[in-house]
Amino acid sequence: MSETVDWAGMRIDRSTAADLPQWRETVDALRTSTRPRAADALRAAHRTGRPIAQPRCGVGGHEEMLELLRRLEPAGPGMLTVTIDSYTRLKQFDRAAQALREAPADLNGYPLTVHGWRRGRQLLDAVGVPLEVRHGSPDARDLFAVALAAGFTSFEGGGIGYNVPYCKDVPFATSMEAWRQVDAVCGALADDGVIVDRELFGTLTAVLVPPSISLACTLLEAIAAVREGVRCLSIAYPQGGEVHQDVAALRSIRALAARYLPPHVAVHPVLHEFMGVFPRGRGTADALILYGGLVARLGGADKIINKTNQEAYGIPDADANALGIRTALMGTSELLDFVALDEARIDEEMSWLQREVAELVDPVLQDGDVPAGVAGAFAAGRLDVPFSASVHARSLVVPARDATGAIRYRRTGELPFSAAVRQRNDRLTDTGAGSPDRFIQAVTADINYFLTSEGVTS
Amino acid sequence: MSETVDWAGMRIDRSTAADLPQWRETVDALRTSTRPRAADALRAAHRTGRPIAQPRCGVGGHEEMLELLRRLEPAGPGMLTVTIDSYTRLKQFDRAAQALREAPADLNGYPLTVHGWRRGRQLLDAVGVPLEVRHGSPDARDLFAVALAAGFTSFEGGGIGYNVPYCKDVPFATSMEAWRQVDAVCGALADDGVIVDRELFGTLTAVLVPPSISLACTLLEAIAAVREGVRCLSIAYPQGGEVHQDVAALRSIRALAARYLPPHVAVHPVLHEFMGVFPRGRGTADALILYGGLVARLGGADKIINKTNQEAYGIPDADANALGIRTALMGTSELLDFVALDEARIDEEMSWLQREVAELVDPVLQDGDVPAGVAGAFAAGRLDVPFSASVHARSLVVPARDATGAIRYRRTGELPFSAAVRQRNDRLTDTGAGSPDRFIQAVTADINYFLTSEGVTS
Amino acid sequence: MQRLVILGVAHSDAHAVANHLIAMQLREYGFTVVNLGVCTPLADFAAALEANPTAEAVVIGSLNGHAYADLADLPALRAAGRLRCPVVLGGNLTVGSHKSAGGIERLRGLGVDHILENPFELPMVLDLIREAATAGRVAAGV
Amino acid sequence: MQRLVILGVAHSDAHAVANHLIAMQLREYGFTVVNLGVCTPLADFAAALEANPTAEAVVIGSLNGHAYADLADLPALRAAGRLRCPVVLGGNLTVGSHKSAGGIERLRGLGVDHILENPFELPMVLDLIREAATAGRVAAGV
Repeated sequence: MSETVDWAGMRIDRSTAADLPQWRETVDALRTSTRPRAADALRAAHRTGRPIAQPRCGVGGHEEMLELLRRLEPAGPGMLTVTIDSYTRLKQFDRAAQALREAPADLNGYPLTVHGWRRGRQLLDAVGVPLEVRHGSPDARDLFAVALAAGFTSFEGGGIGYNVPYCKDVPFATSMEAWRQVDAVCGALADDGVIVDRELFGTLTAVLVPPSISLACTLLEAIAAVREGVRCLSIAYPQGGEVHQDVAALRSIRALAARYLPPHVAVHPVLHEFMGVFPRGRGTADALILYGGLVARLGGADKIINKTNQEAYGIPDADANALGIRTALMGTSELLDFVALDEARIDEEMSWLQREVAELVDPVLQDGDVPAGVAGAFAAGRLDVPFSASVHARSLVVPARDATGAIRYRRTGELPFSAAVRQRNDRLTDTGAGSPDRFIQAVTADINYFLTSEGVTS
Repeated sequence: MSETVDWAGMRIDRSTAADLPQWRETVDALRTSTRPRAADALRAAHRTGRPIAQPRCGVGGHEEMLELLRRLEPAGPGMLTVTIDSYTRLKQFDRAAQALREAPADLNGYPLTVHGWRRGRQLLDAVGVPLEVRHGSPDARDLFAVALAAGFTSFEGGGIGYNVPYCKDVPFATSMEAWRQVDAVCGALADDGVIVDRELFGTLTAVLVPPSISLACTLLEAIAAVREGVRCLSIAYPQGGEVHQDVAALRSIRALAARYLPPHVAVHPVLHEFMGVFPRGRGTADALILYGGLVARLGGADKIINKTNQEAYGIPDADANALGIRTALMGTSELLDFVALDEARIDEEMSWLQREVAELVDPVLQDGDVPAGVAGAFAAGRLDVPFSASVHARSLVVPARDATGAIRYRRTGELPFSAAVRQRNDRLTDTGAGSPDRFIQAVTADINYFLTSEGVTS
Repeated sequence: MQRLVILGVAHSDAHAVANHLIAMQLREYGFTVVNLGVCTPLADFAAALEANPTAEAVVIGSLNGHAYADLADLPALRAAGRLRCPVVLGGNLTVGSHKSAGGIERLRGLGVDHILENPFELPMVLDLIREAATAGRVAAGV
Repeated sequence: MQRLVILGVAHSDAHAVANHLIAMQLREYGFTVVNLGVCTPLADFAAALEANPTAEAVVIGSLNGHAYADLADLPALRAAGRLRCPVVLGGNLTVGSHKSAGGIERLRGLGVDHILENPFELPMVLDLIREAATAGRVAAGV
């Protein structure tokens, strides 16, 4: 462990801090910057009713990263991304530096802390839209400090969503505290008139996550963030695949924010296009990307994180990513405004979904200390995430798709659901008696949902 | 005028006939061919409920044409096209030959009669899907003879649709007779077990054509064709832009066929993606292409003729055309099956639309001689097409978009509509008192409908 | 009396939509329109005028930039006593070789009486033509 | 008596989904599953067995082709008296260097007791292990 120092209230590595400008300089640079700001882009999207699209994108080399951003911009994203490499996510800055020297093409993202804030600023200056740092780090304090010095105005992550899918053994107390410090810096900046958009990664493990689990986790992260002074939140939800449920979930983000968050906080629903096992056939993949755009618009999302038709094959090239942006945006076109859904069905979904979220969240909030409440709830299984990489989530929950494709609870594990919620899930997932083998086949089929339909649509 | 000879009942140029194989050889080759047949592809599309896509494509050189077909095939078209050049359309075979020798790249299509049936066969053998000949010729008898000898199983055109938009002064009697002879050959082939798909170009002038005019013209061509023995008809309708009207029109093709055509004739509705003034912005253009695919599926079309996002700029390159195919097909994906329309509204549209068609078509059919009836009705304005290039259509009809964007009659000219139909159109197009200048501005705005929305969607 | 104009598109030009829009506009203003349509040779305009001698004007559209070539026979026809009513020319006359004021002057040199840049001016120009003709008849004591 | 197994993914392997699917399957069959999750060192399996001495087996998943390296310490652990219960290995053992039957033999040489190609075989294999253990206890007069 390297030595840490205080930087604006965050503990960061001394070596990271040594290279940064003074805090006041950072604040002044952010406040006086004429660059486009993430919060403004999101507010504009909300005003027009048309979500912006944002790709994931990050490569190791600096020139290559500049080139990538410049190649994606003409496709019309409303925001662009600097995706960070795995070494940097795990604070292995020395290994990231070594890889950058020896084989930058092998890095699966841009090592921002190694490149430093001056280069980060060059990225921001290269394009005409805001950039967000996306990573997957349970403790991103160093990365956040460098991102702020560079001038980034949007930063993804939270103590639950950036822990459960990415780490085997980081206690929630650790990750929640690291993100509390990040949020507290955002609060201080907000007091100085600088609004940093904090995006919460509701996708979790990306495998059949029941919507109420996603929304409960991001809501808890949001409440914790707002208590530290955060004023602009992007709350992401992963497309499950059933349109009424997905629209209900996106619309519930605003409803839950109205109920649990103070009105001065801007909340922007974000749709992650389907994050599960992606179809390999280009036709189906394209249609699924388009479908995501349409769902985002119908659900009132302000932003879509788009997929690409190379998703099944690994990290996409720039052309595929540009096409993914365009395809997602196609789904948001006003030409499709005639598409109407069964609003009664959506209302019913919203009602049950918000009830489930309340039943998960309210007990955690009872004691007042959100980080401690989160840690305790996960330990007891009262909060849970299926298919967790972290041993600190018990993964006793078993999800299932119902007959319509909506994601339900086949087993609720230790979740503190009411009898009514459990009965509804039982009823919707009751596929008759089945052997344990049949059971596992069914879960696998639900995971591979969009592979199954591929034979027909591509 | 060159000398003509009889070829299977058609009068064609002696020089064209001299190069053709014997009629029996042509029939036998068609009958024993193992190549995919257009009629089969259309029947399969109908069975699956998913329309196939077909691009327009044609270049002058033979190798270039082969290359173009091969580059488009991977995009997944269910049928490909050999679009013919303007010289060949006007039977200026010598000028086509000269252009092919001197500057093949200047030809706006493939001069099939000049290349000859053997090369046509090479085109058919180059890809795994059926090919259709599309052109725009009021008299395509020579072209059809060469296409049959090559082995084509689908041929577009008709005495109205391939006259009105393409020629200034070809009498309907002339074009109807030329197409009667083509249809009679198809009838003879059908008796020999060879089904040629005959597609009817309902797009006409492509500018604000009221759906009942399109459907009336193709229905009259269809009735004439069936009387000559044609057994497979593709009836094309041009997307107007308002989804309920377009779906009603596509569904009405089957309803009208059931009413006016014998049951042994296969009828395949075809949607031409928007043929009017196309948006220049790529985002809007892509969305419009997608929208067409979705409308085609909702309307029960068996085929879509796709546009490309280079439409506003001229003939598309192969990449844009391939993307156009993919984008149109995206709209037909089963992932969008949740899209439901107001069926009551569609039913009402269908009812009025079929009534209008009957009021146009029934008087023409009264005397029994369809070609003569068509010629007489156009002369009197009882059949009419707005914005006609042909002086034989009077273009007294003035179309307008109503408040929803649907295409109505602002002026019905001499069309023999009932008072009820006229009143409904008056009501729907009554935009209050306006000056003649305002009137012309309104028509222009209706023509440029998808330019107007561009500011918002791209 | 019913006002009548002869309308058509220049010989080398196949643009039908603008032609029909103008015809619609004139009909809305109450004119009878003899529309010769696209690709009309100058001689056909002359013949139509002979068939419709009450025509107030011959209105020729040209969108393809070849107006000068398509109207090159106008002096010869007029010298032969034909096409003597006012000729109004409209369309994209500023494309290609006609971008300059010189191009417009060349067209006037052929005997084109009125050149429209904006089709909305057409009814006003036709009114001016009729007023001038009436004034002429009054002056001539007709 | 409640049947118990210890489950986990080999040390170098971070694939969580299959691990959880197996855990779900075993729980459906009535097992108590101590799931050590992804990236589990062999020593952690040994420690878990010491904490849960009634475990019928240690089930290790490996999807990344590095099973041999991840299990290389098994003979040493066993020589030290640890991890003595049956070890079942499953996953994509045929990728990379383990494509051959020789690769499978090498794993057996480390002391892996059962190698699964298909996860559906796991409950049956666990039943066989219990029967063998029961037979052993009977033979030993326990």
